[in-house]
Amino acid sequence: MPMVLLECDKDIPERERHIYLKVDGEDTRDFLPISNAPTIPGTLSERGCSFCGAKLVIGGVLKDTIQMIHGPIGCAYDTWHTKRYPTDNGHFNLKYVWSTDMKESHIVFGGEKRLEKSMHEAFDEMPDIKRMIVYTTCPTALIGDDIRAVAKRVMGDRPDVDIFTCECPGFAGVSQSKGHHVLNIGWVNEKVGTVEPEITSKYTINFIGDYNIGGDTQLLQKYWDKLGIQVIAHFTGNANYDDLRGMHRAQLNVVNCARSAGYIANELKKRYGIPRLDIDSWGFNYMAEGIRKVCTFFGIEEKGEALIAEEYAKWKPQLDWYKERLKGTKMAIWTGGPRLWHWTKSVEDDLGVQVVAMSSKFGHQEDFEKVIARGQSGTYYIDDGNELEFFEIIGLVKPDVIFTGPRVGELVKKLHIPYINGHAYHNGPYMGFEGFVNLARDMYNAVHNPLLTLAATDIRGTTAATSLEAAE
Amino acid sequence: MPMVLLECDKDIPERERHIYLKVDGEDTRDFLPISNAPTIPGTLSERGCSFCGAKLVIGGVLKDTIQMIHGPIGCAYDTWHTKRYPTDNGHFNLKYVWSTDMKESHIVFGGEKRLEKSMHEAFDEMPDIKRMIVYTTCPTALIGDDIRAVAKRVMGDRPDVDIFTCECPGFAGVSQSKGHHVLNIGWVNEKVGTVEPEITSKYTINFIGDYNIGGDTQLLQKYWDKLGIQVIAHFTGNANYDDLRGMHRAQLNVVNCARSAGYIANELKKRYGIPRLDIDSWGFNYMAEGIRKVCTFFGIEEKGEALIAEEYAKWKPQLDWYKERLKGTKMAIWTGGPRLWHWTKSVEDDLGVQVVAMSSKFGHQEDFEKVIARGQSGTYYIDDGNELEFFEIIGLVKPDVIFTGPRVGELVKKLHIPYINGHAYHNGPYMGFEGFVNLARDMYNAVHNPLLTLAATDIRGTTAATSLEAAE
Amino acid sequence: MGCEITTKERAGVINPMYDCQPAGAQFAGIGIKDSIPLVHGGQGCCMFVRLLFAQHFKENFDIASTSLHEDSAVFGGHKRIQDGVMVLAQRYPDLRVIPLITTCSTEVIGDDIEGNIAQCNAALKEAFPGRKIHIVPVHTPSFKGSQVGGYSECLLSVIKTIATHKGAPNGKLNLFPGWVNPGDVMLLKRYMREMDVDATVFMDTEDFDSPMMPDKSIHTHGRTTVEDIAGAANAIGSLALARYEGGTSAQYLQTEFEVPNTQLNSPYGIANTDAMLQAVSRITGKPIPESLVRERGIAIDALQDLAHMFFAGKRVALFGHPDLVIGLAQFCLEVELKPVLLLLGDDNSKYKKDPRILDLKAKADWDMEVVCNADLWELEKRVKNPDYQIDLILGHSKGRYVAIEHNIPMVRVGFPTFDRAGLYRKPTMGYQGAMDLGESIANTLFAHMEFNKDREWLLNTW
Amino acid sequence: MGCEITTKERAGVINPMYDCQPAGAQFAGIGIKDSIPLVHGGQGCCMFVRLLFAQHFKENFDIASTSLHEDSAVFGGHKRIQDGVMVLAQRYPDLRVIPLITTCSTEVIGDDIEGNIAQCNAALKEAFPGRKIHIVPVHTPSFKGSQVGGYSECLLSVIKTIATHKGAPNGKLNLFPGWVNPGDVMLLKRYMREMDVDATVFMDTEDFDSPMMPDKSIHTHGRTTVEDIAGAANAIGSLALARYEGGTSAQYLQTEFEVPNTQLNSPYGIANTDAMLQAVSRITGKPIPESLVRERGIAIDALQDLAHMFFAGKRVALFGHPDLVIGLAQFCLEVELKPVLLLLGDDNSKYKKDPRILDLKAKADWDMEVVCNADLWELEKRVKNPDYQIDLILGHSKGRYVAIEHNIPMVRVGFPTFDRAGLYRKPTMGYQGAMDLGESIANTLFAHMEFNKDREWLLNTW
Repeated sequence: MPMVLLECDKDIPERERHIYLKVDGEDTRDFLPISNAPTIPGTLSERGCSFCGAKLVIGGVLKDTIQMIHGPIGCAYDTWHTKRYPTDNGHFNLKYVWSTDMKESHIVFGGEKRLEKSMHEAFDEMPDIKRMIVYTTCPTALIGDDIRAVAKRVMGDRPDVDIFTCECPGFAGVSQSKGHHVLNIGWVNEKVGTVEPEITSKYTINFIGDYNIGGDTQLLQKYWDKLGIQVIAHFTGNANYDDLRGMHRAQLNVVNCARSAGYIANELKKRYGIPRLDIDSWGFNYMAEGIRKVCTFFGIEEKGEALIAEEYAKWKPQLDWYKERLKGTKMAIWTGGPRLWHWTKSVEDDLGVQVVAMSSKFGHQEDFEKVIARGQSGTYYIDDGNELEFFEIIGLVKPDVIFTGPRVGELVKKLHIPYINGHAYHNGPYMGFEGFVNLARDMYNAVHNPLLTLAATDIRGTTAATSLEAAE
Repeated sequence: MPMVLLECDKDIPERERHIYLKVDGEDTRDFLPISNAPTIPGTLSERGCSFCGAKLVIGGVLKDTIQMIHGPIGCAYDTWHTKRYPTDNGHFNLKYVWSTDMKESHIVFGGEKRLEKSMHEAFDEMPDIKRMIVYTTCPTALIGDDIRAVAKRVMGDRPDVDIFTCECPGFAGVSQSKGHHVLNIGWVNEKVGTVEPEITSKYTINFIGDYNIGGDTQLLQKYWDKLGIQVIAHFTGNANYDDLRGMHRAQLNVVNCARSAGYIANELKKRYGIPRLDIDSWGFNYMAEGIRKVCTFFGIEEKGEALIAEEYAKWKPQLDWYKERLKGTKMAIWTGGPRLWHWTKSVEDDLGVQVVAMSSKFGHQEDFEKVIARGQSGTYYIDDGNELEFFEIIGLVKPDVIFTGPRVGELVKKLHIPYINGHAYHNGPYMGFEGFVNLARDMYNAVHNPLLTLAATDIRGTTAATSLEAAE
Repeated sequence: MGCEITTKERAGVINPMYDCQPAGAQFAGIGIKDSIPLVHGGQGCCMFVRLLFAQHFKENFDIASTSLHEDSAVFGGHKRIQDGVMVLAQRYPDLRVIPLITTCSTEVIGDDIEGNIAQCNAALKEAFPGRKIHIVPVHTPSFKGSQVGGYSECLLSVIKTIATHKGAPNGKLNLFPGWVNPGDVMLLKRYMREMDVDATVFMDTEDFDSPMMPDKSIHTHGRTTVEDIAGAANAIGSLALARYEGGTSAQYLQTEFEVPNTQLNSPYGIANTDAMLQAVSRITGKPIPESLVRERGIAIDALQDLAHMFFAGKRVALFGHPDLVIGLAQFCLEVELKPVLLLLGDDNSKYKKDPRILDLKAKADWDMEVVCNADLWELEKRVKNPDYQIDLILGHSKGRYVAIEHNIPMVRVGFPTFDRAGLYRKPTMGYQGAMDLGESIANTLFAHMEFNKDREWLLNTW
Repeated sequence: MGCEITTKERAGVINPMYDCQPAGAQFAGIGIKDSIPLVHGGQGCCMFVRLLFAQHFKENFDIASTSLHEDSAVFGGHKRIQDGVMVLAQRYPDLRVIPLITTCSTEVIGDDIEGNIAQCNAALKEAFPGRKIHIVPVHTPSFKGSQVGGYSECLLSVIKTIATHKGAPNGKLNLFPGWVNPGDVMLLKRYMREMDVDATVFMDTEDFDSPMMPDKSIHTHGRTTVEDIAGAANAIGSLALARYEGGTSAQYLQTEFEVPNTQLNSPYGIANTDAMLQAVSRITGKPIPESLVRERGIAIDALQDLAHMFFAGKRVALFGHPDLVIGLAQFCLEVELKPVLLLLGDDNSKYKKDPRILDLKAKADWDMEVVCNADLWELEKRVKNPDYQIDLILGHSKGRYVAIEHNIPMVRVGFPTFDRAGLYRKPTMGYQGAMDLGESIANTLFAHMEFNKDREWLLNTW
């Protein structure tokens, strides 16, 4: 029975179609969990909304851009201080959030004037900032405020500013994934091609689907610099708004997160003929393979090999130190979607770690295709897992460590299972060679933790392991 | 009965000779408390030892000098982190203390070798420092270690260093006052005249008896700079060791603390003919008078008046603001000795504050002469007051604030009386015009303190003043 | 000199101080034992609030969503409410309370909450005979008020729904502390124990600080039971310790069930705590015990070491929940700190008439400004302005960068305080809270002196 | 990799870690109720120690001096002892104990302490018939050991002098916590209460944190009474919680009165606290209550949030009292901190053979160094040395400038901690102490990240 109906799901049997236990010899021709489907109300799913998929994941990463959220205060408040994407300009993107603070009268009479005033105020208060993204939210979408028209008026009044609008209220789609899509397509429709980038190298790429989590972008930038490759746009880690307007000039789109940003790569290919090259940036084998592919594209293979050799010499011994101590560790991955397939094989190959359960919040069919192909037999593959399912799965597979978010981390802590922040990392970056050593180190520190042993000890027992009375 | 036998002293009636209650029409021809006499054992006096009078009060202020304490570890440990005399070189003097860490074998076999080794080590460890003072302590004095001979040997081995020795064990004399004396005379005997200072002004002074408490020296230095007067040596606030070797070249010795440093002024007058001018540096009237005297000496009266006018314009309004709010405040002063007479009239004249009780730890007869002359009738003048006497005096005079040390401050706090640090200040400097405003501010903050009212409230009483239930 | 009460002039908000109403309602809802709030709206409306609570408490809280999608926006969310309630009831057999919390979207759509609840009740009765689940309607459109009012609204609705009739007097005291930390709840419970008073705290969040246990049991939930809530109507009195967070519930119990209500200043600082204990003593007839007199004395003793030496004249900016900000401003005056800027973060028009603010205004012989409907950009602008000379910031972690960027000492207090460990466990109320807060302020100032090498030598001896 | 145990090579000391023996004796002496230590030596030997205690506790303690002057150095200090005792007896009618504490000078002079005490006892008997004052001879030449041994010596002599005979068993447990803060004493007493165990703490310093009371009464004194001390001989057992601070007293009670002694690791960290509670349970037959299991779980829960995210691999230098340093090093291992430098500050040769140090040495798969007879210059040199990469310092305030100058986060712990407010009130022992200390470490690291703008954004969410 490779599709699994868990005990906790007996009253919602449709969940059986979302949970797959891989068996030797099976593949996705046989079974593929349903995904990107509506959540069952009341299930305590882990999903967020599509507004956050646009603002929090992609747009809000930009380091020079006001994020004007047209809606009640909560949509702004809640998408602030929840991410770890630093920038090289002092983290402007992390420090501020902007809201039109919609009140009842604006719901009744319309909020466009409020929006227009708030946009002008924001530019007035922060005169160095000339770029803005405006987002709709549930109520402003419901009442039909025309944010594009407002943006046009403000740009008319302020010739030095540029504004992008993103109409993606929280109730759109079934998860944050919808927000990724809306922002991708909107951007390529409206902004790509409106700025001509300065070309400084004969090798140019866009690096797509990397948000500088924990400094990922900045770490990989060192590689591009060494290879002499110009990154015209990072989509969107540590990036300026105008960088992304020049994406049409890259010779190659290198895609890391295909789920959140594959759309724009596809459009850039369709419209500008820029080839799309998907790589994995986590893990030694994958990173080396990715570098090789990019270098092959440009015909600079020897540079790539030199870089890989240098990095291996520097970091491989450390990786191996951890591998020696981590092999056989059982890991679960409960994140958004793509990291399931990015990580499952890299931790296996590079660290000897077995991934025993994976749950995706917003992965699509193609994500499950990839992860089931790369993943092991005996592993659970779950779409939109909920809390009771997590408990049951933990009982079934007994993971040693779970890569997930901090809240779920706090939950599984009670079960004596350490977590690693699978979204924002514990102490990143995790991409690249150095980054994967960081990941290994964090995993080692999580698993080799005396507190877990202490937590499991009942001091009222007679054979308590912690009775460390000193010898005289 | 102007000499007072307190109730708590009925078993030690000799204390009557130390406590004087001034009555209208009396003066020191009639009554003068006994002072500078041995303490009665077991009385819980406030006195320290003569070693600390030398090291902690005077020598340890120098900002470029190793203070090598030849004795058990406690003498070093205890004279470290107890003072507030910053320097303009990052407070070297506050950060370090040095000890020979005498052990029993050195008591038995002599500690000179240990001392010599420790001195070399100290110079080796801190190669930028070339000056040192060596102090004896009780046990090394008792066993007769010859620290002068050791210092001579070390200077022989290290031509670039200069070392001063101070033989003043803790048991010498009756209080820290003995230590002041020993260091003063030793210094003038051995070190004054061994360096020729660079003369940069036609007006030169030594400023004697000021230890840069809370920045006093640095504040007054602004005045000297404005007057064009070169201070050859500050004895010893913010001073270098070698500054003090050139004291013989000043035209005038301006003395603030006559008790701790009058000795060296007298010797400089006797040996080098430098006139001694005593001033008070605390209080507007006194400071102005002091500046006038110094300027008169040099014939630069108009400069002095300009300075005074400028400072008055800047600070007098603030002083008056506090005076308005402090007048009638009853103050006690329990400090070393000289501050009794420095402060009693200045707080009266400048702030309208009444000093109702004063106790001196180590004042001599001349200190009591001065303070009784300047002080009020109805005020207690106490030599070497002890804890039970303090309680009784507080009951008699009910001070609103006590200027004393932090430990006694903690004690009187229980009686709902705030203290101001009379040794190290609360938030100094207190000298000069600005400084006296600081003193007034600190006194105001101490006295106008809602916590004192709250402390006095018994919440179990039915008429509690703090019942602040909000009106609906 | 004097106090000016103003309102932010900008329409928009840069860096809000409060979250929206549904967030506050969710916080009240998780304070009940065997309760899972069901948020009727987009998934983000509960997911990010759950994250926020996790950031602050380092704990997971169970909150469900009706997972509103486009179809509901068009056709209404009735089915999603009813499915959500039934799925929760089926999968959580111990569940007794479901606060059904609306959001901006579902209020705009206009879903009939009360009608849906009636249908749910009927369906539940059929599916689970003999089991009672209280579905509490909580109307909290995000475009009104803020988390502050949302908390109060949910609390009131819970009481209205569950405390439905007057029974035999139970001799208990109802305590409404407002939106406070487990540390404050524990302190209040301890004070009541020491006074030998049987009190119920609404909501009892003690277990929001919960253990890792050898048996892996999970204890992270509210302690206030359905019986506690039902019993609120039978209490000997209510103490409303926060004017804007639960005060309406205490008032409701008085109006509906004649449970006498006493509205007090929030017990921040010594005098406010005195007043609270004296009120408890008056209502219950129990004396204030020696142990609390001693604790009070220790707090005053500790604060006295700090007040005139380190605090006097220091200019303080405060932001956060209104009862907290006002209460801490009162505390500041007790220890000679000078509150020069109070920021209140929503458009509640009552703040300007708050008797405590009017009292501060009457006392102010220094420059003080109260900014209503403020955001943290109002704080940042003033911190940058040399006229303000802010020496200290008291507020929650959402304002952290103002302090970091401008090198101003900041003590984290209120909600959320996610960038410091363990604060949720520490009391801020009561004598102990005043003392702990005073010492935190001092230690923060001390560390600041040291980092900046600004008279750090003062601390060599004090 | 591995642990090296070395000794400071210099003869002299730059910035000592400990005070001399008489200081430690005075600390033990003030822990007794109705006791005023009389220090036989120069006035500075008690005046500066009183100041030191005031700096740490922000309280005054009564300690008297024989005020030794030159004449005594020549002729002996007999008269000053006898005068001092008599003056104290006359002026302090409640006085019951006078620890008579020698110093370097009076040990060099060779005053006959025991002979003088005999004479004093005779004189007191005549002057105050019916009143008993215990004069305790405490030999603490400053040129031997340090405050650590002085504390132990005074405690032992107090017990020897007052606990002179075995009486009826009193069912109590003797607890010897060592030189700890009132916060630790309060924690230990609470634990014993929760275990329903009647214990006596030697010395009970709870009131070293004392109040300002409306009636102006002064409560700053030890709580351990003469009866408590006399009763130590009749206890069911002793727990020595510090090897170097009071362990000899517990041993003496076993040898002399057959009170079974259990020497434990000092209860810093989780496992050491477990062992303590289990020992108490074993000796008394009382079970460990649920409340302590829960407290333990909360502590582990809180520390788990910090350990592998923020602490793992951080290189820690520790200095202070030996039992504290060793205990905290053990705690460090529990939370993934890496103790790389342990500084012990006197020439006690037993440290090198301490089973806990040998255990650390056996476990160390990283570079660790234990420096005996160390001063704080040894710390400063290593902090300056890039090879050491010290990330965190744990120690008392005498080392503050090493941290300040070199921009190393430092958590104040031990004695004295005069540059932070209120630490004497906080426990460091037990589950709560471990948690509080862990959170203090975290918050200190966090503030450091912010001041240095070093990944301060990590704390936006964790």
